[in-house]
Amino acid sequence: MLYREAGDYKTSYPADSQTFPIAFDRYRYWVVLAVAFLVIPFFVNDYIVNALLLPFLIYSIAAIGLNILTGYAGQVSLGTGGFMAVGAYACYKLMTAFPDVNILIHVVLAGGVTAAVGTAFGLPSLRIKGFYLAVATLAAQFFLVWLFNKVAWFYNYSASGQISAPERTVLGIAVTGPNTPAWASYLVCLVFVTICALIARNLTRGAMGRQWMAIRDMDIAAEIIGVNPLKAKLTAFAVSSFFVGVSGALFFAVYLGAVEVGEAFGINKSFLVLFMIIIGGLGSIFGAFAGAAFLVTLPVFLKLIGVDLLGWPTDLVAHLQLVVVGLLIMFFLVKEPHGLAHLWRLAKEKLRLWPFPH
Amino acid sequence: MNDRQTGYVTEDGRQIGDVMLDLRDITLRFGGVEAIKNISFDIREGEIRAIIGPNGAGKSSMLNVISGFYVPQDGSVWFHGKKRAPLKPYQVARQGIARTFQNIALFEGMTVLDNIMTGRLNYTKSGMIAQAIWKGKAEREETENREKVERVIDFLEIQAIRKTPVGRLPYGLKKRVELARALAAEPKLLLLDEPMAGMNVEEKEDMSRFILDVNDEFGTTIALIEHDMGVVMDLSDRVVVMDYGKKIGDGTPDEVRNNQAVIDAYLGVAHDE
Amino acid sequence: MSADFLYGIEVVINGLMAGVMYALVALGFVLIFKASGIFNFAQGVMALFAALTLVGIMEGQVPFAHLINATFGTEIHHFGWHVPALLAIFLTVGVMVVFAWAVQRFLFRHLVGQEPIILFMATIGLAYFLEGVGDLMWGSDIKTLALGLPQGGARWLEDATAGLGGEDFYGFFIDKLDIVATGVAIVLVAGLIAFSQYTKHGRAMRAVADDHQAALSVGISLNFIWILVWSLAGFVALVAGIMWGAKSGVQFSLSLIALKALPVLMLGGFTSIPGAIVGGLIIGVGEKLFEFLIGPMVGGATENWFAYVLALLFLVFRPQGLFGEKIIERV
Amino acid sequence: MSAGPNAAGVKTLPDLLSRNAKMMSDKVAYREKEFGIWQTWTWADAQKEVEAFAKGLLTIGANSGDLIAVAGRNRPALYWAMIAVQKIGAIPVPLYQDAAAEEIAYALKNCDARFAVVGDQEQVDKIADVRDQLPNLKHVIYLDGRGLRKYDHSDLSSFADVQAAGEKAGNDAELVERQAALTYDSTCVMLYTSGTTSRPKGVVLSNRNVIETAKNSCAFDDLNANEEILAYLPMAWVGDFIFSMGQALWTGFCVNCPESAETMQADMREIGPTYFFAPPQVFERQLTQVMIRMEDAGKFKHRMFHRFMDVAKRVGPKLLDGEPVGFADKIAYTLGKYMVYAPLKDTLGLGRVRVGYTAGEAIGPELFQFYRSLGINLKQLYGQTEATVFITQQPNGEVRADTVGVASPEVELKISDSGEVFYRSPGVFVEYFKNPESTADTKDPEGWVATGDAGFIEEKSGHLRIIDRVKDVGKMSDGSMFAPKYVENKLKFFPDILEAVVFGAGRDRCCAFLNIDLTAVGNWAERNNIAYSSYQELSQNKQVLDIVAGHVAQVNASIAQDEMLSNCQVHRFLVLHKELDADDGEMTRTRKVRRGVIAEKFEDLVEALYGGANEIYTETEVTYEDGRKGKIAATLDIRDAELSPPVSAKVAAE
Repeated sequence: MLYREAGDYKTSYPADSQTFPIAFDRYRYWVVLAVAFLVIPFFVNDYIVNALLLPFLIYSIAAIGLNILTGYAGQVSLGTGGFMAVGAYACYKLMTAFPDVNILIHVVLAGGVTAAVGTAFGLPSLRIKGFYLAVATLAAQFFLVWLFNKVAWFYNYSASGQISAPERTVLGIAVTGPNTPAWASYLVCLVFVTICALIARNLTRGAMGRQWMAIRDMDIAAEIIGVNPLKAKLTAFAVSSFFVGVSGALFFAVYLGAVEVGEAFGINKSFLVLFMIIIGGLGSIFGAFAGAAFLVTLPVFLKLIGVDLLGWPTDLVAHLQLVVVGLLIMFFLVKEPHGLAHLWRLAKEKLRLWPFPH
Repeated sequence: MNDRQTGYVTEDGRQIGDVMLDLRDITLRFGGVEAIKNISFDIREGEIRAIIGPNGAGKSSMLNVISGFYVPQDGSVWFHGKKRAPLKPYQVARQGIARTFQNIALFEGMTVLDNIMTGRLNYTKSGMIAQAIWKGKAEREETENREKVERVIDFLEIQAIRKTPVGRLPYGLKKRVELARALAAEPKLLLLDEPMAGMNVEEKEDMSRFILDVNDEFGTTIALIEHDMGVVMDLSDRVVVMDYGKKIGDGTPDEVRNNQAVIDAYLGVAHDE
Repeated sequence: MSADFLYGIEVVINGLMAGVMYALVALGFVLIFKASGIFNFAQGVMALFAALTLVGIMEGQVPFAHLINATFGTEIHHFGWHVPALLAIFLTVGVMVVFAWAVQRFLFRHLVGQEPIILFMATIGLAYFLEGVGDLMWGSDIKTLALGLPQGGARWLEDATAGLGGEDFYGFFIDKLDIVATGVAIVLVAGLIAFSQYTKHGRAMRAVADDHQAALSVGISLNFIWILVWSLAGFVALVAGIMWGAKSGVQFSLSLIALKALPVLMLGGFTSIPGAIVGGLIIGVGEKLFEFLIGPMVGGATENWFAYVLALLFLVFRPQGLFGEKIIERV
Repeated sequence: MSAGPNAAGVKTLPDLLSRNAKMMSDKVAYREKEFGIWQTWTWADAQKEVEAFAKGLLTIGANSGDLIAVAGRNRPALYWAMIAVQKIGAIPVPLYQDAAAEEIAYALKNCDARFAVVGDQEQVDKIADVRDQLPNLKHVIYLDGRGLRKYDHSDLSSFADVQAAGEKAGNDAELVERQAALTYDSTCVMLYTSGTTSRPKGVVLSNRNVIETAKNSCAFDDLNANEEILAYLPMAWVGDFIFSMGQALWTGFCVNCPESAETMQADMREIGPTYFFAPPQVFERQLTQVMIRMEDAGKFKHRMFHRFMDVAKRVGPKLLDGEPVGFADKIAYTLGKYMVYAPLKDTLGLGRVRVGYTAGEAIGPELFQFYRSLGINLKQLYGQTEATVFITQQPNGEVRADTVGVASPEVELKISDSGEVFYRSPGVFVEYFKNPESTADTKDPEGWVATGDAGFIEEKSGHLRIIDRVKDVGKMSDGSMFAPKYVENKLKFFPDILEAVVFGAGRDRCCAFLNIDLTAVGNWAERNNIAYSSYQELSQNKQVLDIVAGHVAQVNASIAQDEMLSNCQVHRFLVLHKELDADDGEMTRTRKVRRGVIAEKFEDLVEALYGGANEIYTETEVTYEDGRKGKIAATLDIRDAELSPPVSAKVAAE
């Protein structure tokens, strides 16, 4: 209905295979970016940022990462929390070891470290498939968490066993530590999200992505037509872990500021991110964002209703939240196994074909 | 017909070259069962070689051996005159051997175009970083591959379904897309596992035309398994006949047609053909 | 015999007993996976839920009391009666059967034909839901399960074995409850095997596990079978819940034992009952021994992950698990 | 873009190309969807291609005056080929690519072509089949070498090779000479009229014909260099030659060629032409498509669509013609524009159409109005090959379904006493190739050309209205004009009526046989759950006959509007008990009714119609699918149709 495609023809392959081939989508995309970068920063307060924006952005990165591994390469992982922890602790060690190096670089490096760890834990995926692999990744989850708990070196022998981010600045503005302005932390995360999304898109639209999807859809055929499964799977683990690591680092350094590995990066984190990509849609970057947005806003919303409106005790609402999330996941799997992204695609198709039904 | 030195000339005057792929005394077992019993035959440059035989004769296993998916217990595979060390399937593919599958093995989650593009994966040189940045090397490479792929699409006349998800295609077209994917890899040797299984007459004619054209335009050597005798006799230069894992015949279509062992085998299984 | 060695043996024995518990939970998984190809992640939560329900019923708690009070400002919490344990157990089983039916009716009937991964995800959702409901119904405070099961160390055994290893060995310390649990577990396993071997429904169950279509064609109702296996799984969960609950109180952590059962499954294979048992024992003994021998050097608490790493390494070398047969891939 | 020929010294199409290559060298001239994207060529590129090929033709020995056949689907290279042919002083002869081998053979023999430029293997094979009958055919050039590898290439070569050879040989000088030698009156192209009745005739058109016509027609709709057109109609058809060669070269607008027949719709949507031509059948097919697709739409959409289409029917045409409309209507229409019309046009690829034409045969008013009401400026034109298309066309704001518009610029019209339409214009063809006598009896010394169509010019509007082929127009007993086709078409515009045969020649009044459309009426029957077992049964159903009677009455009413034809109103009709069928010789294979055959075959029925009976029993021999013969018997109702007083009478009455 809103689409006008007559006269929108492509005269080159780059133009034909661009991310948003339809002009209308392209404009929308630029508008969203513009708003995110040029408008929102001026209208945010601490509550909005900490309750909604930061978690949304950071989980989006994690979800993109997991979606690359699970959605594109078809390797189910329950170790996301553990890998986020790697990112967080790597970032912490780097921040404290090299105080003068720019924090942004540390975050990226943290991602790199996580990629290495992730690749190592990805090795079994060559022999182990499906659920077996999913369970195997739990090994990473538990082992890593245990490791960061037990080995004092990781938390610099602090008495509490916690790690907390010292203040670091970018261009003279604090982006970590207690007196960080809300908009600054928002912008930092936004920049990372944007870059990560672009990278993810580029990797998935090209040869790399096809390799992954080939393995996902039919690994034997993929190998016979020349895909090296080792390479395909490990790259998937590496890239995925990199994103997850970055999100972990931001989660710790920019968002929480101080974490205790057990509760911040426990098994539930793994599931949370997994849900995000299921509800959002496997094998879709947009899905990662949609899922993150959904599961970040839901609790806030429920709390609003339960606590503020009905005046229920918070623990009760927390339980209700479990119920609702559980129900939602089941509902989605029954109604739309391909997630919000698919709904979005369908809606778009309808609009493009309007007024025709199909 | 088994002199390994020089080639021969076909009725329609095509020059068939030297031996490209040579299978010597291949034996393949699954646990106790012998799927292939000590089979030898060769495939020559530029020829269309058919492997026929009743169901369960071990034809597909033979292709799987060639494409490195099964490793035979005994015997050796010689490619371009060199003995081939046991390779992983993807390494075989990189040597220039592409194939299609008996029951279609397309990547259901992707569009026709993406499926065919996977055929070009072995030609991708740009590394992960380059691909992450996209602009520049990766994009150039993508474009080059796309150009090659579009030639194939044009060749197989599937322009109209370029952007359709393969899941939605009818059977016949899927087969064609699979062939396209194999061709996109610009193989030296093309293995076709029952390319016309379950097709109607018209589709079969198209497919036969394509196979001949491929062999003709690109000079691709083709080895194919097929049940439809008519098709086999029309298409192929030489035929290997298998039965219960043994080779019972090898030669030109006519030679094979008049080979007693073959006739028996086929009469014996006429019902399940 | 040196004391350390004897302590080692004690560890092994304890490990074996823990292993039986793992096996017990793992059994729940296997039952459902065999029959319906569903990897039921909610098994652990089912155990928790079952235990909570049992306690709730015994103590005559008002379901959803917390919620009701919050909404209507009332102050109800107990009916004020106590239900005898045996009756309560029966009632709980009833609840689990209803639950099984509901799961089948409202969830999996709509997911027939989906890829396994989707089904798996669904059970994770189920786990969340069930956990929430459990907390809402019975409250999330830690409860003690007073079934009058024997508690504490088995003195007679300790006395009998004291002195075996000189004066610094005080005899094997083994929890009575563990012994009972082991007994129950063994009975249960035997029962299940007998059921699936010798009863009509049991055979039907196996038939379904082997080949859905064939089973359908001989007129077995998949729906019924699935409700059956879920009920069985629920029952197994209840037993596991009772044992663990009696041991360490009924609380959320109980649902985590499910996770412990996963490596057991990886070892034993998702479809093999004996596999689940042997796997359970290996894991139990393995992690206890590892904690006993290596734990002290690395700061302890290795049970958290050892099982997984063990299973992982094992699978890398034998992907089909303990009892699975070699997979021949085809194209 | 009004560089008149003499102004810029332009005498030929190649001159126009050179001019464009100079004046707008970077402007996109041609696009073709190939290998998944739109390959583009600027005017400068086109110039290079053409020159290369022209030189190539020289090297393989093409002389000026040669006739060179061109056959294949619309592709830039083939258009270049035609220009190149003209450049070397030879004459391009585009042929229908789907013509059978013998038709091609006839054409090639008739013009005795020395060269042929063709699209692909299919064409090459066709020519090869008849090669032995064409001693003078020297060389065949193909574009797409697919499957031709094994062919003997001694007198066969690819377009690219010829170009390469040309580049190598050079001889630019000769090329310049050849082009310079051409004049404004030298032959530009020869086109074969699709000979429905007789053998096809080769119509020779001069540069003057083509360029003058292009100039005038472009001025008429002020077409400019920014137009986009989709070249999908046969290259051998004069229309495509004028649009894709004449007008394109004149204004410099862009010609787009689709990837293949089955992607045409999609390609059209991508390009979104601004200037579009299609014969009524195309529009008809499209409309049916739309309706079918809308059928499976949900309740809401369905209602919305029809609601707004009604608004459009009421308001759309008025808006197009700049007439005033009520405020409420304006609102409703604007709303509808966003909800339905604009998206619909867009999905059909008509979103950007500025000027659209339909011609070839009469277009149904509903059909015509549907597109108009969407806001597409669809107009009718009347033309023929001999006139280089344009005779009359409808100016913006004066568009009606039942006329074909006013005389095109520089075209004079006259109606002979017999009612035949004559015209004279700069577009009038030079001659029929090697056929002076038929040239003579179509074109008189003063240059007036007989169209062979009967028609008249409305006093008030000055629009021409075509009635029928002259040979089909008869006289009734009272001497007034009898135009069966005209009436039959009006009847057939109703979806319920498949075929109509009107009698009345030499009689005092008109009567008609009708065939109902089994699908249309069948649907209606289902919706009103009326059971029927066969065409025959349905055709005699009372309700059906009532509906048909209604249609006939409407037709009569509209016929009554034409003072000349008011006597052609249908007084009585019956619905035949069998569908008219080519197998029974009642129609031609091209589904044209054979009035004579039918008249004698159903003599009894005709008599009954005029005899005044209310029903009649009849038996008819039929041929079944498998060729068996059989008899069907039926009793047919005969209905009197409601008549309308002729306009003249009305006037008198007041």
